[in-house]
Amino acid sequence: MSFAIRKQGDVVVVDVEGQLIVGNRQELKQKVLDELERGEKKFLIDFGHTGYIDSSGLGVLVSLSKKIREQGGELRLANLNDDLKTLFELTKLDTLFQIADTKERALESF
Amino acid sequence: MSFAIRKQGDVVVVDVEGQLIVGNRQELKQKVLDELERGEKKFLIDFGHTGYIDSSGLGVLVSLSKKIREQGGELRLANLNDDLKTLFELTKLDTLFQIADTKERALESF
Amino acid sequence: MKHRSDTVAMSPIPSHVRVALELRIPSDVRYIERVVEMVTRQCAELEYHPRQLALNVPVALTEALSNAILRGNREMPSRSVRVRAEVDRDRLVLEVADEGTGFDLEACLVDPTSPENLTREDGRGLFLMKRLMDRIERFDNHGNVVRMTLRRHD
Amino acid sequence: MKHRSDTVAMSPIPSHVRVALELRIPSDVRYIERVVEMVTRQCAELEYHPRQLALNVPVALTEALSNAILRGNREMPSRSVRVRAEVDRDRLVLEVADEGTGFDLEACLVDPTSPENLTREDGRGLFLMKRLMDRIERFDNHGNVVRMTLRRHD
Ligand SMILES: Nc1ncnc2c1ncn2[C@@H]1O[C@H](COP(=O)(O)OP(=O)(O)O)[C@@H](O)[C@H]1O
Ligand SMILES: Nc1ncnc2c1ncn2[C@@H]1O[C@H](COP(=O)(O)OP(=O)(O)O)[C@@H](O)[C@H]1O
Repeated sequence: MSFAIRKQGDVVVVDVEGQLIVGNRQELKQKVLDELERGEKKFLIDFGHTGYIDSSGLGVLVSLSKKIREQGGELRLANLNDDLKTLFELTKLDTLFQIADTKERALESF
Repeated sequence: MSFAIRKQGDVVVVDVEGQLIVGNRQELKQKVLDELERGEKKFLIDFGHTGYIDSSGLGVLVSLSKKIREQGGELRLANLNDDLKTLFELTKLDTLFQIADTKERALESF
Repeated sequence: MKHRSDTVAMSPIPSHVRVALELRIPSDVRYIERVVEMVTRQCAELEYHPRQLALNVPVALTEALSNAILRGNREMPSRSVRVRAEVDRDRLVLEVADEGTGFDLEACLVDPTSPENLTREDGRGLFLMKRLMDRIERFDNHGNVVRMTLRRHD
Repeated sequence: MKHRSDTVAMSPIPSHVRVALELRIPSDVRYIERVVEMVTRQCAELEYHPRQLALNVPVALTEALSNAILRGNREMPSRSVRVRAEVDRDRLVLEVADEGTGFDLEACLVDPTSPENLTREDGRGLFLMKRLMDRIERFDNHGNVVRMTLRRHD
């Protein structure tokens, strides 16, 4: 599992590769918070290379979304496969997040 | 598992691919007996692509060796890996068969 | 061993196959991923539905394991977590045992989709286990055991 | 599931792993190869020695299975063979059960390497099981059961 971060225009894009679970979610949280502290406002998390996400992974997304909004920023999610979509639907978190089908759409929407 | 038979000079070469076990040994036996009936005398069984051999596979080799000798022919074995060599040693069948390290050596020795 | 897959492919599949996997891990969340991988692999061999392999099994098992490690065992190095997965072509039974004192499953199960809970960071574990598995039970056996059952879908 | 193997590689291996495989097959020797493949694969996961994977396990198991199918069950379609393989990092225990009336293991065990037996076609099965496994036992349990034990080598 690894989190690749890069800048695309004025958007910070994070690729979640592998699992986002209790064992590594702090790493994602810290990386995004570091960027937020540096003054970044637009965040896109790309799940195109993600395996499964557990409740603590979902919890980190909820927490980041709050913190980013507090700083006047925005968090978008993209590229959820059908299983991940179901996970967001089951927990109704699809109503809390802005979820785009592709990274391109997500980038355009900021 | 399959038994590929071809002629190399005046030697019938049989490749045993996969396992030589109770489920398929009759097929090997029949193929070799057919060639024997056709008048062939020199037989080489190549175990370079063989997995494991069970007691009934060994039994077929013993039986074929007898039948070939009765017709004035010869059976040689080649290309046994270390595990198969051990199997022949455990059963002392290494003393009954002419076993060559390589197919080339076996062919030369006829 | 020199197997040729076409070889084994010609050998028919047993009429009944059941695999029981028994594992023990320290109270450390880093072990979770490997355990999940080992269990889903056995389910994959028995041709569970891709969604069960990618969603139901890994997420529910991860929740049960992290609860056992963090809640039941409170990450104490002296405690370990035992996992038993029994899989056949009908169903998967997962048992996750910790050395804690147990908990009240019904009482702890809150609805994380209610408006007041939706923005909470925690409290989705038992809910997901319940929604992703066909059955979930809790009982005591020298500690706390959570058992989850999932019927196989093609 | 989108796993990256480097991902799982970072997740440590459980301190204890035991796999029990239970299979049932018809009294038909064509099933043998698949059963052998399933059992050796579990041993391979637990890093048994390549020689054990290529020689000891497949040959001894094939012998036990063909005896169960041909001798114990006499290939009767109404009868089946049950196999139980229990593997951990210490040892493999194989149990092959048929629906026959059993046999006298000691009496049936002949020495196929003696000059008078060397050219016989049969009679090497039990001998190989005994030589390739660390222990072999026979007992009754609603039929005949042969149990073989092999200690793992690295
Ligand atoms: N194995 C366990 N041992 C003790 N308590 C547990 C266990 N599993 C769950 N619980 C209790 O159930 C509660 C709800 O668990 P869960 O739904 O997974 O949410 P979270 O773990 O995020 O709080 C936990 O906070 C804990 O009190
Ligand atoms: N499962 C079994 N049920 C009944 N008899 C058996 C069984 N396994 C072995 N035997 C007896 O032991 C004898 C020796 O077996 P084995 O050494 O495998 O040689 P083979 O099967 O070639 O005769 C068999 O001929 C049979 O009489």
